[in-house]
Amino acid sequence: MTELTHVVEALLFIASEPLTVAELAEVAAAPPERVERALDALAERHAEGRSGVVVERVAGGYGLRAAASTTDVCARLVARSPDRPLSQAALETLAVIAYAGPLSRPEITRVRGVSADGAVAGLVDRGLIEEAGRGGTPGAPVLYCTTTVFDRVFGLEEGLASLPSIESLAPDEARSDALRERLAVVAAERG
Amino acid sequence: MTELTHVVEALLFIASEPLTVAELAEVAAAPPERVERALDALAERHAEGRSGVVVERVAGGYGLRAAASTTDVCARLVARSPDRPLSQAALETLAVIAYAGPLSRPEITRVRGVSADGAVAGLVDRGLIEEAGRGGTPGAPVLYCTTTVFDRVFGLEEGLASLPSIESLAPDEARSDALRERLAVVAAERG
Amino acid sequence: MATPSVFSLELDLDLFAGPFDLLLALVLRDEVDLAEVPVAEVCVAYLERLGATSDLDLEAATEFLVLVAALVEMKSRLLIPGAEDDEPLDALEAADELAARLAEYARIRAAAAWLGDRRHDLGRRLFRVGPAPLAAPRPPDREVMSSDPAALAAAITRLLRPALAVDLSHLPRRLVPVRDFLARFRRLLDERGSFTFDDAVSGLDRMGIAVAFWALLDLYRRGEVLLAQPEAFAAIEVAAVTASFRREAVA
Repeated sequence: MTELTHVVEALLFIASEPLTVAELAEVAAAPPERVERALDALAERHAEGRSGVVVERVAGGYGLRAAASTTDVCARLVARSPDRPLSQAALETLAVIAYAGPLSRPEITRVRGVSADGAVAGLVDRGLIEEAGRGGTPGAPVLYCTTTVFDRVFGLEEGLASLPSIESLAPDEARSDALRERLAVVAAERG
Repeated sequence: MTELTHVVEALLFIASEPLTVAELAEVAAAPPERVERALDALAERHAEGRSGVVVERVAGGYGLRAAASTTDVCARLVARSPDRPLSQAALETLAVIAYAGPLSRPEITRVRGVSADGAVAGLVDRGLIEEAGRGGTPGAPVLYCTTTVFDRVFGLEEGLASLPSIESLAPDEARSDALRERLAVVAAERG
Repeated sequence: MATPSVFSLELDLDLFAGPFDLLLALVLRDEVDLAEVPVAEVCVAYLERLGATSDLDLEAATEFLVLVAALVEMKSRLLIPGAEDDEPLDALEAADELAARLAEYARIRAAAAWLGDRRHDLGRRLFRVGPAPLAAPRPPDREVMSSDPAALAAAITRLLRPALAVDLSHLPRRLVPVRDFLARFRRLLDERGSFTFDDAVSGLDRMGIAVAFWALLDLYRRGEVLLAQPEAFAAIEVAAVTASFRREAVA
């Protein structure tokens, strides 16, 4: 294992999004060919049957994921203790995704004003939100949407269509205008 | 590497927070002793100098983090949150919340003598503190407590229990008692 | 360089040389007489340090203001024994509370220092806060606890609420410009040649009188008035300096 292999491993581990060879090369300040060799060595080390975490090549680049052999146990982790109440940060993040999703983490952060990374991770842990493909913006960030578990937890018989309408929530005209404006900004950024 | 070691590795990888031996044992449906052996094997595999990702004991559980040798490069990846040093005000606010939390902003202000609002907002932004419900005092102010991120940033193996005792930090307790007596005498004289 | 903390402010006064927090401790232990502490010099020393820094940390600056204000208040109580007080303070209680709060704050500062050192010693520890880069396996079907969708509604309306403006209503705005009094006194002098200060400020509140007195001192500094007070607490007589005398003074 070269030093660069360790660096690439750490980068893939730290990132919440898959990384391209070009991104890895830029951040690690190394030639792309060396990064590719490091990825090969890493894929060797993190292969199915040899490790609990494997390197996977996806459209957006390279990322780490849990090995196939651990799927059932990982699912149990997600299913564990759903009874802890949701924090305010989690509830707000969930509301933004439910009303305006699918959204990427940077978009959620823009709406909330503070980083949503921790809240998103916690909601994924609980199975309330999940990946919904990738956005069209540069870097193709992962988009998140609510899950069927979410529908069941909140008793939404018709799914998101059963959410209380925003207008009924904010009878104050200024407020519902503000929401539309804010969501329009988000939508424009995405579009 | 046993199958259980792979499972534990995958669990630590996908979880967004450190996991305790008890949690790992429950989810993996394995006896705690075997989980501990798996953690040992994993720590061996993911040790500084041997891997880009290392096992750390933190917040009463176990988690994975980037190896020390890779932090400079990894910091470039997460450059949007540069490692600005914490200001004195931020450190003091953090100390108040860590030792006496959950606390509301007015309570923190009372201890420090100056407004804590700016410091609190900055610490929430950095993910070092979070909201922890509301207090029972009039106005039901939002209470703040430290997060697992706090435990990890400050390397607290057992979470807040790993903080040095407040008594050990103030060796001049006797002096402050003497000070109090002296002040009382002066006050009595001035009447 | 960040805004200096008042506690680490190094002072070099006739009375005392050392850090501000030591001075504070000595004052509280009665080892230094507060009446002798030149608070103005402490302020100047702090302002000089502030002038040498690039960015202003409002919180550190506020800390300084609060401490100096407390010092001034203590000193004024000392200098004017028995002066009438809006809220008479039980001196014993006040001393006790001050000592308790200083001790509590000292412990917090020690804890903050420990955290700062710890972070420095550990170096930067990086871990993932967001979700894993590739989807975790889907959860199996399971029983779930039910939640109220109204909580989601409340959460999104919270996000729509404009940020709270900082409430300053508890800080009374009492702007009494010095220049108003300068103009008023000059007019009086033009009309009458002299007046007594007490007459000129009768009916004003404390703040007004203080600013008026400042204006008076300013006129004196500029050489525009002569001041006379036969004895302590007697009326202050203000007289215009004649034009010819003023020209001489300026020349």
